[in-house]
Amino acid sequence: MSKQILLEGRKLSKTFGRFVALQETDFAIHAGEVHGLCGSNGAGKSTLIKILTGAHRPTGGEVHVNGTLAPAGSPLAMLELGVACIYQHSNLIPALTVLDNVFLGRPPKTKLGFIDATEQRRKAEALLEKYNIDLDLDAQVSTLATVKQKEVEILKALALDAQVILMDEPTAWLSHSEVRKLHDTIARLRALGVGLVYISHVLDEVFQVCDAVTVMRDGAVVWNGSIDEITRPELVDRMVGNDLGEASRSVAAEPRHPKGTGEILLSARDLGMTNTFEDISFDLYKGEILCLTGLIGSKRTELLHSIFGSAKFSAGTLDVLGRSVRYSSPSEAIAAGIGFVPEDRLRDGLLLDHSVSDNLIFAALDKVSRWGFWNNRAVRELTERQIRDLNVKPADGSKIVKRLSGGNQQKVLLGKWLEIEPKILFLDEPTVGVDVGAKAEIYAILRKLRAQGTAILLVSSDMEEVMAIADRIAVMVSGRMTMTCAADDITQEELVLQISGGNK
Amino acid sequence: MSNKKERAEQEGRRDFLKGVVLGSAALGSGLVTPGLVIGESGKAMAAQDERVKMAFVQIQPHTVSSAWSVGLEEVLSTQQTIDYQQLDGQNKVEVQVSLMDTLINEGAKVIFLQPIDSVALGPSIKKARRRGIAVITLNIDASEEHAAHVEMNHYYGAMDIAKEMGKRMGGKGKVAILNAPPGIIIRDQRTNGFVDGMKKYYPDIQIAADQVADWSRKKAQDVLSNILTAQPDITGVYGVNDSMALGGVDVCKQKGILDKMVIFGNDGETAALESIERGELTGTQFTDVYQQGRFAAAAASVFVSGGVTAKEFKQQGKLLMPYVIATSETVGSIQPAQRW
Amino acid sequence: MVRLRQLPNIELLAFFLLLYAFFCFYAPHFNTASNLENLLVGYSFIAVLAIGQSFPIMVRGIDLSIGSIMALGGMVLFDLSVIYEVPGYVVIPAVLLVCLLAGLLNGALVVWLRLQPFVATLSTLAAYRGVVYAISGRQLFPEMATRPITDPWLTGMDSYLDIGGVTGLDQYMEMPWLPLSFFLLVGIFIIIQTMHSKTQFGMNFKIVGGNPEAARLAGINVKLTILSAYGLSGLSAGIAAIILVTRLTTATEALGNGMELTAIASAVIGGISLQGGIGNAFGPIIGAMLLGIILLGLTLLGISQFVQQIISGLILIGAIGYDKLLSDFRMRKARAMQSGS
Amino acid sequence: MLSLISYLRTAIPTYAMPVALLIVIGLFGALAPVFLTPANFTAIIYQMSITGIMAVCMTFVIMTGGIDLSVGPVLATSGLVVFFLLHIAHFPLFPAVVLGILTGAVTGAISGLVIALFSLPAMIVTLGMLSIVRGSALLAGGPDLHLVREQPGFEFIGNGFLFGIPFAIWIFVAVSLLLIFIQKRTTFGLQVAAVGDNERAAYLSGRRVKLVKMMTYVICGMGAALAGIIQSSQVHTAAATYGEFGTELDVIAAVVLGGASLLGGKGSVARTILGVLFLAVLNNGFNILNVPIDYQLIIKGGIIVIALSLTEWANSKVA
Repeated sequence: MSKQILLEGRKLSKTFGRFVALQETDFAIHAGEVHGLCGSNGAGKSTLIKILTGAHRPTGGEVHVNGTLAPAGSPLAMLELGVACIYQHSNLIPALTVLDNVFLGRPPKTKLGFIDATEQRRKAEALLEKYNIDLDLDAQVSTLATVKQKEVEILKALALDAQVILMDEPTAWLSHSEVRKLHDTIARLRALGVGLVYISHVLDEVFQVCDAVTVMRDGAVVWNGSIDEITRPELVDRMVGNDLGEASRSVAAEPRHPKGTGEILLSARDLGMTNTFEDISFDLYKGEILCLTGLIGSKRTELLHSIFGSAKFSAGTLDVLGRSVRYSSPSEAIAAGIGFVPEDRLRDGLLLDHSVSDNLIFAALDKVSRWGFWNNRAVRELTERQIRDLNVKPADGSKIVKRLSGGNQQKVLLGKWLEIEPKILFLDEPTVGVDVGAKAEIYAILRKLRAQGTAILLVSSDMEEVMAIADRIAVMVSGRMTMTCAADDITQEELVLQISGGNK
Repeated sequence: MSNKKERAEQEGRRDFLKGVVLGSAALGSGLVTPGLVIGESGKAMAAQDERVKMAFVQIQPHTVSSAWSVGLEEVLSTQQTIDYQQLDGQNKVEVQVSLMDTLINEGAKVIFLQPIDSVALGPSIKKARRRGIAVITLNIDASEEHAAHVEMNHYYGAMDIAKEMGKRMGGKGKVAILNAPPGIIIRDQRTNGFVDGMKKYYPDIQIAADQVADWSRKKAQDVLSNILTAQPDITGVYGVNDSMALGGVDVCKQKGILDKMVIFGNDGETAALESIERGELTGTQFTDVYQQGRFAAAAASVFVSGGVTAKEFKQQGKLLMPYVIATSETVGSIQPAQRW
Repeated sequence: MVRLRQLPNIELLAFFLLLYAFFCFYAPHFNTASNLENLLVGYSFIAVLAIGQSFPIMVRGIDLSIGSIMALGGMVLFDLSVIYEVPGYVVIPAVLLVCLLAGLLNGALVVWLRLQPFVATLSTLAAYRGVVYAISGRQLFPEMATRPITDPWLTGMDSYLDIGGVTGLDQYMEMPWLPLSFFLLVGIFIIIQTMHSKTQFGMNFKIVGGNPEAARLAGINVKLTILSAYGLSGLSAGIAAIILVTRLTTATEALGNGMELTAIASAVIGGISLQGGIGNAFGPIIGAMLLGIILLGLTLLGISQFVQQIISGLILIGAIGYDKLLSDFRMRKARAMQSGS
Repeated sequence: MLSLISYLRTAIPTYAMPVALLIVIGLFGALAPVFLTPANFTAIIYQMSITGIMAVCMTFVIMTGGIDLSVGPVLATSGLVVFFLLHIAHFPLFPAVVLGILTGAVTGAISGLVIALFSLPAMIVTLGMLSIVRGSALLAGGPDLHLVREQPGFEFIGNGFLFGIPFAIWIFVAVSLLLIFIQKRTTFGLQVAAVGDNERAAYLSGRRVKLVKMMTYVICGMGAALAGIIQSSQVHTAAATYGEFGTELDVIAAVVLGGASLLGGKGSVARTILGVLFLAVLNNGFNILNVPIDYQLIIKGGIIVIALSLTEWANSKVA
């Protein structure tokens, strides 16, 4: 190793209760190196990042910066040592301006200890110029579009003069050209001797910008080395492991139903929502899985909400089961037989402080009650049946959902919607943060539903997932549906190209 | 004493004219400042065809203040030029002060004031006096000199209650006080009067409990019930207002010990008088509150029509309302028209 | 023009001015110098309380105990000055210190004992009031109760500046006499506003309230920030106590009863979101003054005291609803503009 | 063995408050043996019934993350309404009481509607309602005390005895059981908790979140109205000034002492009763021991802080 090691984690481990998120992991970043970190969701990447930035205190192991031991679990100490991070979730303060957010917690100060606004602005403008970013420094962050907010976060890390920058899926919200701009920036930083960690699900990007790669699976490093030493299929294999490889192969082995049984259950024509999406037209057939894919921020979620009644579309027509409809609340959509497993299960899906049983029955209260009074036996039977069918662990209906693992939480959420016996089921990123085994189980359930004639509209950013279970695929780019085709008619590489809007 | 003579005179006099006559008489007879000279002022003449603003700043809407207001309005409404307004102090000193400021700004001629605190309203009264506004305090005096003060005396009234109660208890035994929370001056005056009175007249009587019941009948029921659980040998109860005393009566009635108890209230509202007549409540300090309002209004009329400006007061007038310790013996002498 | 639109509370200010203009037209004596004087002298200290209250609310908390802290400060002032005859220049810092400590205790309960702010300060609301009763000079020395405060340092707090007289403008128009408390309020406003916009310490409140996790990751001491929020709330209750008590020349045991709801209402009307993270020093002042002109205006209109209560309740709900409506609208418009560009 | 320890750990937050209550009862009992008599316990329950009814009915509101500051004036208004119906309009007792409770339901519905429909902060809306309802009550009834005369049926509500136990206690028990039943045995109970836990998830699961929220305010208003009728009956008077400032804070304190979180989600009717009991025991004990008001307040504040921080501490150990 000729290059200096900037940041090093030695035998890092982290457990949450009984759940092992990270086990004895070694990790090192050198100066002037872009280090890719790959692995499927729940592989422990985020945990590792959080330990390296001091956001989590490791259960075991040490973090060294420039060869000296860094204090554990102190974000401030890590920032001062020059380790900055762009997290997946926003870490901006909505009520403050862009300028204040960029220098959050560490603005330049005058001799009197006041914030030096002139200096702050000068520095920020210099950064904007240097990295060719377009932002209104005086705008309040809450008024910015999400894409712009991500730029503020990048600017925030750049403003730190950081030696090491960790980026947790920085391109998820960015358009194709913006991604290229970011990659230019990364190249410039690398030339200046900065060490970067780059997490991305888009393997093309990893091969484009990274010098070295670490692959993680199930909380452990399974491979690491120079990018030149590994091919793309090998990388995928190591990420996925044999389990999912098999699971997805078995799913893929299932016959596809490119047109379902021919009956159209849901039909959208020219749907639009001001400043969000426009001209969305598609049909959803009985007994098919239509995968709606695209980058995060391509407004797929908003589309689902507008159909489901939890948001309103402003243009176009919607037919469900042959009737023209426009739901004003989810309860109407549910009454019509539509179920919706939302993206953020913690924020939108689960009653976290309630039991598994409460969550399972919550969308189908009529089924387990009469005149608003519980039928306790029906509640118990329903709970037991779902726990058994979904293989929820532990098999205890009174368990508080908050304390379940991600995969089991997702199964509970899915089970809740199965109880309304949906004719149409929407799923938004149903396997994010779900471990490999649970993922396969969820796929099995979806397949069963399809066999029963349910029409499934599944939003996913995970290419492997899309390729594995879709009958048909639709792509959205920046609020427009750019492509619909049968899954057999497209390769994964073509799909990636479509998603990033590279076709245009 | 003179109290009784005046009582007899007052009975049945309800109409405005008599009120004014009595008020003037009271003023003239020296109950009010002798130095108060009724001067001739051109200003007053000019003021006659203008509307005259008068307002009553009370502590908060309440039975007593509402009865005063009835008395006030009765007199004032006969003079077409007077605009009268009743204002809510929201039980907050600072709100009262703000209302005083507003009235001064409006150019009110007379402010009737029931101050929450004697000292705290002082600066406002001073300001009013500088602007030539007559301030007449009701029931609670202010430490700052002002036009007139019409009161039933709390301190001596409470002393008299102690005397009467002690007599009925035979000079010995234990007494409980159902008190108000601190922060309002009449609470201190009544409590101190009662305690001092007991010490003075019946030192053998022990004040065994002093608990706060927030002026409330319901709270008083709960509090006294608990006190009696702990000290069943208590035979005297003093409620700092009638509501609390009646709460005490409720409890004793329920426990079936009413005949052993001597319970006194304060103020003399209708419910209390009725209770005395039924032989439940032992007694209360009664003042004709309507009359008190009429007196205040009469004094105000004199100030306005006489053209006396507040700046000319040399010394504050004080009009002591006669009061009766109403008990089963004396309650009959209180006319229905006087009851509020 | 752009900057003006970005000014916080512009809608509220418009509402305030509209109501002010309404009363000027319809309420006799409203549009006078002395009425303005009454407004300033009567509501400056409430504005100070509201600014203080804005800190706990900004960090997602609430401080119900400020009324009791005010009474505590007032009683300490009364005791020291009237009973122990301590000079005023010692009394004032002592009062401020006591109130600061009372506020910090609230903060400690929230930060270290992890109590819900509502309950923690509800408990201290009772406890501090109890302390007030216990140390009440009026209960301990009844003969002292009627003595006003005479210390020149303290009575000097209740003085006025006749700006008309000083500048000679009063020959041309009637000018209000400005109370010292108003200048104090202006001073506090300038200090707090500078703190919010120019110092890290001031910005921390918004950061912690807006996103506690981000604050932690940015290396901000979240606990210290919350603690100081309650400390500042207590301190401003102390300042308000000094203003009020020197004006009344005495302290009563019931001082500040129910004041917490007035202050919270002022702050929330002033755009301090109960969800935390949003606020400035200007809004609470306008909120307090709005409550002030409602009371003054309705009184001058000669509206019955009972109807006044109904109307002021309606205006309270109206003001908060109007503010929400317009800020929602502004947010949507800003988003539309952003994504349009 | 290990599981026993972990069970005990999870049990601590559940039992912290009852244990604190037992300690307080034990202390009072040691200082004044008369405190421990059955008659005194009956008295405690009788005295807590009014606040108790309001508190159990407020529990749902707080569980949804709301708050209702307007219970004081609502209590006064319902008493006044029943008084007018009985005395002026000469209604029979039953419809008068029903209409009185309906007044509370209407005021609650108005608050709830404004809060749910426009997503305004409950604290400010109900503060405004407090002022509006009080003003309306005073406008209708003035500040005077209205004596209830010769209404044996009405008197019975607050003062009567049924099977040797005060009727007010029966009402309190009935309301508590009804609300516990609603919480445990109906879908509404789950929906209330769900709205407080995760309003968006509840909405996306097809629940009529706004309706649920509004209903909680209606229940709270009805509780306050019922409490007002009982109080009117106990003091033989109706007045617009009843339910003075501080009533709402007592009620909220009781609910929160019972473990409800003002952020919503957590809370149980049964434990709210425990909270009310805690406060009633303190008041009763202080009266019996003749503790001066200043010490009462300081000790009360201190005990609440200690009891709640114990629960929080235990909670943090478990999580």
